[in-house]
Amino acid sequence: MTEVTYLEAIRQGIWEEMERDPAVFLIGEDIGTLGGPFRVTEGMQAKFGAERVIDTPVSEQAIIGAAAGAAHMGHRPVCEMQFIDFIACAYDMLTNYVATARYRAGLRTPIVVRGPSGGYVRGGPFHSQNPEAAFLHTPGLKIVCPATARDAKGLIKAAIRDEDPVLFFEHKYLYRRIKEELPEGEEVLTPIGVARVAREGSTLTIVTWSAMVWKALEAAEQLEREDGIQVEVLDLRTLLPMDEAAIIASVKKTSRVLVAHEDTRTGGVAGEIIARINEHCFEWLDAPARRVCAHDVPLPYAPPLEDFVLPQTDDLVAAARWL
Amino acid sequence: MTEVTYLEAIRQGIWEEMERDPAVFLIGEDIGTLGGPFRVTEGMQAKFGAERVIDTPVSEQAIIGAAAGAAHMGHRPVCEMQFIDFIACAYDMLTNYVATARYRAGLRTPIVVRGPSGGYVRGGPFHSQNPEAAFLHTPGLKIVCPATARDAKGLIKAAIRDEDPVLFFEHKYLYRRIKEELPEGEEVLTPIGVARVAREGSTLTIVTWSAMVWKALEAAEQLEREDGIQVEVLDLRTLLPMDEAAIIASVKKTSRVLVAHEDTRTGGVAGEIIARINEHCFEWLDAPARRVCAHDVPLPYAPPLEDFVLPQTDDLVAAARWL
Amino acid sequence: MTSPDTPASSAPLAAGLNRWQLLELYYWMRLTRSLEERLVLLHRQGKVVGGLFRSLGQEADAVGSAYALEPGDILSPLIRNLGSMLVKGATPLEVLRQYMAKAQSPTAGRELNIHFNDLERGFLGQVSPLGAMVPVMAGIALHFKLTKQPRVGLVYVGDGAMSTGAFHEGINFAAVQRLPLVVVCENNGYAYSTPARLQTAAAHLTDKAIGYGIPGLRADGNDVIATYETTRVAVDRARAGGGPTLVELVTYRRKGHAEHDDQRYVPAGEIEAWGRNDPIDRYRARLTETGWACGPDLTLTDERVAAELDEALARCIDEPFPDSSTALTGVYADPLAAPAEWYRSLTPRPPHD
Amino acid sequence: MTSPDTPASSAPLAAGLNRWQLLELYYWMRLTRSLEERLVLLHRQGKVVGGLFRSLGQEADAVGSAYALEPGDILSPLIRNLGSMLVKGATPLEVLRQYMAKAQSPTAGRELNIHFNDLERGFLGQVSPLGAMVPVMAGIALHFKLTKQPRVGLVYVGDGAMSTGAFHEGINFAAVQRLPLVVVCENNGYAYSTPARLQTAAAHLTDKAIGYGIPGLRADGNDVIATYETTRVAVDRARAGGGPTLVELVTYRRKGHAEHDDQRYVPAGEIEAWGRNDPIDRYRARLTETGWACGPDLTLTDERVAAELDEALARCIDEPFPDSSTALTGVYADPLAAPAEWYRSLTPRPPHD
Ligand SMILES: Cc1ncc(C[n+]2csc(CCOP(=O)(O)OP(=O)(O)O)c2C)c(N)n1
Ligand SMILES: Cc1ncc(C[n+]2csc(CCOP(=O)(O)OP(=O)(O)O)c2C)c(N)n1
Ligand SMILES: [Mg+2]
Ligand SMILES: [Mg+2]
Repeated sequence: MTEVTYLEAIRQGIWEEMERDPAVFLIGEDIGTLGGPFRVTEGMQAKFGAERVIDTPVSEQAIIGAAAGAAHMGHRPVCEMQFIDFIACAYDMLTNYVATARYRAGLRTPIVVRGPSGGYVRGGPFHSQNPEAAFLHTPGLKIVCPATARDAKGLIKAAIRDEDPVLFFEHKYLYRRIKEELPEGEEVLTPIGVARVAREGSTLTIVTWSAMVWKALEAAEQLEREDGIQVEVLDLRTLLPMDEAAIIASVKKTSRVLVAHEDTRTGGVAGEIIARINEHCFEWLDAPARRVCAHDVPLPYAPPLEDFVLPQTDDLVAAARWL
Repeated sequence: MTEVTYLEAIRQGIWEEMERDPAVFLIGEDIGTLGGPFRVTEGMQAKFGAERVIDTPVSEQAIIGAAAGAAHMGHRPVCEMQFIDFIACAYDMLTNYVATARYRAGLRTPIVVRGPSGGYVRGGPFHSQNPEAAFLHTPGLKIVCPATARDAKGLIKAAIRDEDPVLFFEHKYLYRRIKEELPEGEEVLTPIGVARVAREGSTLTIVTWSAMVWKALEAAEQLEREDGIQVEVLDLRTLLPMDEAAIIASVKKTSRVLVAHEDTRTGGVAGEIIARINEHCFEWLDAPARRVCAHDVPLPYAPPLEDFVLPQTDDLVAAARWL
Repeated sequence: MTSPDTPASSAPLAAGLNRWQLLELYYWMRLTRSLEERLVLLHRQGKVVGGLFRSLGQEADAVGSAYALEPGDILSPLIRNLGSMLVKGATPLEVLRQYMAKAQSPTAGRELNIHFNDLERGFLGQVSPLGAMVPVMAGIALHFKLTKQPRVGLVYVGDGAMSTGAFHEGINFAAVQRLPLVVVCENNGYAYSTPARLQTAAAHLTDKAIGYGIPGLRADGNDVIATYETTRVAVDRARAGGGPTLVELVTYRRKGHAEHDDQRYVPAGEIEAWGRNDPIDRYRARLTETGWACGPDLTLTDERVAAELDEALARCIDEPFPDSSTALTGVYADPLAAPAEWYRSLTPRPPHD
Repeated sequence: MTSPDTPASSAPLAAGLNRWQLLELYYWMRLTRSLEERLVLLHRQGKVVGGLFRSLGQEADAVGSAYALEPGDILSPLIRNLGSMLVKGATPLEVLRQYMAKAQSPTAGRELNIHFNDLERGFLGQVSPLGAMVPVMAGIALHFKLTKQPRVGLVYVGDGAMSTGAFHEGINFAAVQRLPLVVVCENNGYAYSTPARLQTAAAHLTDKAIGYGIPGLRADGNDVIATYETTRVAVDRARAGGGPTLVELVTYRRKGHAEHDDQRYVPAGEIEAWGRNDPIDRYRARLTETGWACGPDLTLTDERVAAELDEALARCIDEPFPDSSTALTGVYADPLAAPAEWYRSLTPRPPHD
């Protein structure tokens, strides 16, 4: 066992898959000699060569389109978006080409599109986004958002092995802030589509994912300390496909639920989750499920503004107490 | 009063605004001599000249980006996407540039992006889409989806006069299928952000918009005939901003609600609506609000497949009876 | 084609092609046009479910360019490249089924017209968003390069598609990586109603090659031999590791963008003028004048095409649409099918009181 | 600048610029560099909230190109165009406030570094997605054309940004419409860590102009006079209705992409070599050698720059961040503010039993 950061865990996962399967290659901007702005692919070009770690022009459509073409032929490309915000530039390629390829044409497109997402880092409006909601309504894609180092490793490996295109949203706030002991020898693999109970509880469920899981855990501890209530924290880990069963099970157990995410509220993923809760366990609810999300504005740069716009631990505490 | 089609109503609305305000110009592919594939801009280049009806290269990013730049300087451009499906090519420009311009930089960007959307026309996966859900979580944009000829005219005029960017999704199935008497002299203007009760009812509410409004009305009549129940049909008309008050009022009245839309279910707009219903009138609900949406697949071409994937009037009837 | 490749006929006569191959070029062009003519009839009869797109007058550029590829090479067509698809082994039966959305169509009724693929035979059907196939085909060429296979990718773009960001990003990436990709631009004068001069200010579309640091070649797209020869140069260069080439084939779209388009935007006389430059008429004349083929060969070929189309049509005309039960499968490898929506499996309750 | 424009000093000495203007060019370059040096210190002190981006060695291309514009013209910068912004009237005070996210910053703390704009003064701050400003500036040039104003738009792109689809669509549209737009490419050798040869296979970035059917011009970006003169040709052409020009300014990014970048990817000696080609050193030497300016002029200018920066910094260093209550306003003209989320206005209930 050694302690690895969330970032190192992703790096290890990619490295292991590169070693295991020659069909895997990496493609993106500045991932070679630089190793990417956050060093997720550090040392990989030196180890695996420039043919398997391809530095591209500033061309997100080309990165993802070329990955798709190579994937049709048997490769398993892993694409890096330098910041996930720029995935917007390849929105057509992802939603119209990649996502539909299997259904309309029986084409295999096992690609991973990964990159740093998320706020709380003073990144301003274009280096802080959480694009889950932009792709949730795209059948054919899978969406993964790990919260822990173990899941970051286990899910990147599962994503690379998956037969279908997977969007892998890393949270840059977690990159170096969280550490975890990971087994040396044995292989870490986390199944896509399966949620994780991050904390057992009986009074209330917080359904969330990615960096918000840690805020939910903080809130849960505070609520136990101060109010003596047991909050269950459900870490979805995968948003598409969504682990409906895990959500239903937890809600039936606690009868009270908050859905929390970092993206803006209107049109965010929480709406989908609440609709499903409503469809499947309406009768079990003691109170309406409520959302704790960012305010409906672009994410501003100045600390007091970013802190105000994004949901904080205190907000989860207040919302839980009110519920 | 003369009878005009939904398509002619849009055309009249644009024409009147072009005459009223020299700041308005049209920009898009094949909107000039051709008048667009559906002839929405028929005759406009002849009347207003090639400088105000600009045929562009096949470049959605350029169309919307250039419109935004001109809008900053005082113009009110109306952009046509030849089929709304291709708005995906300008996703970055719309969500990262246009939508954020006022908030981050105080820039006026009064543009309209319009085009034919929707299925039921054997268009296959790339000529049938309903992209509402792709933009609902983008603060700074407005989204309009008219269902009637009157609203098509009233809303396109309101959209052109709006101070902020408006996505105007026309439904191609309705273009020539519906007609309505519109007053000659007086001006037709429909406020953005205000829903419309398309049919009064007391037993159940169907919340919907665009072409689905007509299926809801058919279902309502059948349910009255066969089951003697009074279904209220709420036509949202605008999705962003959403007329929450109108939804709440109707749900409090009927205590039963179906949310119906043509787009796929997962991640669709219905989730947001149900979350709001849940937040604001949970106690008034006699049964969980349910969704009637398309199946979670790309839209196929063959009639039996398209008909199966999309929600139909019978589905609304069955869902209403069950609820 | 079944005609025996006898020594006599195998001596190269032009562009390194023998009698048999020269006649085959005619066969593919004729097959393309006749198939489209059948589709027009079917369209009038309401048997074509969606739109119908013609390549009348462009058969030579489609056929000649695709003919420059070898087995194992892969192309991606545009809407006017029915001929290219046929050369690469797509069958009239498949095309008829696609247009009529038959259950037996290659996409089982899910996609339209020539939007279908078989990477074994060597074609990857396009999606509608223009330009998107350029990055994708760059990826297929990247696969050839990474696996060190002497195979080539070829992607078609129109004068319109070249204005898209996807085209730019894809061809630029291919150029930087020196990928075995040939980008064939069919300059047919129009993008829907938009004339090429409103699409670019460049004097020639091949000028764009300079901006990407790759060679550009231009040929008369209505001359099937010239089209073949020119594309062949680009294909050979790509296969030899010389990287991408932009090939411009100058032709003309004599029909509307789709069947319903009345071409109101076309200057009077233009279509007729190009009609006098018909690629099939030109090639027929050339075949007989040069003696590469004789009248009977051509008549025989025409009859054979007609017979093949009769047979294909007879086989599929009465086939059913796909069954609705197939609509939900294959979005993902796992799960195998999307769930049917709840409202489809309801036992109606008694009317509300 | 305040120095009186006396007849003596107003006679053109070079590139049609008089003594006063030639000295002003020096002033802008010096101001740019010194301002960045202040920002480096502030960054080390943790006063710069986000990242810090340098234009060390590129001051001449930024200043000289912007200096070619007239009042009423509008430019859109890239991250290395602090100098261009200053020339167009953005103040050091505004820039300092932006970096430090002060309440008084032009964007009230909402946006970073030089992402701010004033269309009156003539600059439109960029967004992060590269290339996006090219279509937008084409739109501003379109406005000039439609309103028949003799005004010009200028947009900066890097060697990297030119690979984006947005760049392609924007410059192509501008070329077809012959819009008064100048596209200035700062070829500084790198896009983050990516050398220009991995960005394009073209021999020169100006080759891309050919593909768009517009003129291309290249100049030594470290020679402020050459940069000014070359850009001026493009600006005059645009103003005269001659349409867009692509101007390549050859320079070098001597610092990392951002402060944290250790430039591990740069070949040894390269940075030093370019250090010996410093645009400010070069211009200082030239000014004195030619006698356009004398030592005291330069010392005076340096002192003035230092004084202005001292004053600007003193003014804003202790200013507060914006108040959180301002976070929700101005997403739309109507409503004026987004609602505060429900969880911010709760009276806590008693703990659950
Ligand atoms: C990104 C995108 N925008 C718009 C369209 C609508 N559209 C379909 S075909 C066409 C014109 C294509 O012209 P060209 O590329 O020259 O091909 P041609 O039809 O002439 O063979 C357009 C604009 C599209 N398919 N994709
Ligand atoms: C569409 C997009 N993709 C990726 C990035 C990340 N990124 C920021 S700056 C940069 C390099 C820019 O290089 P260049 O255009 O040459 O400008 P320079 O920094 O050299 O002035 C990259 C890749 C971005 N901002 N936008
Ligand atoms: Mg064309
Ligand atoms: Mg650069």
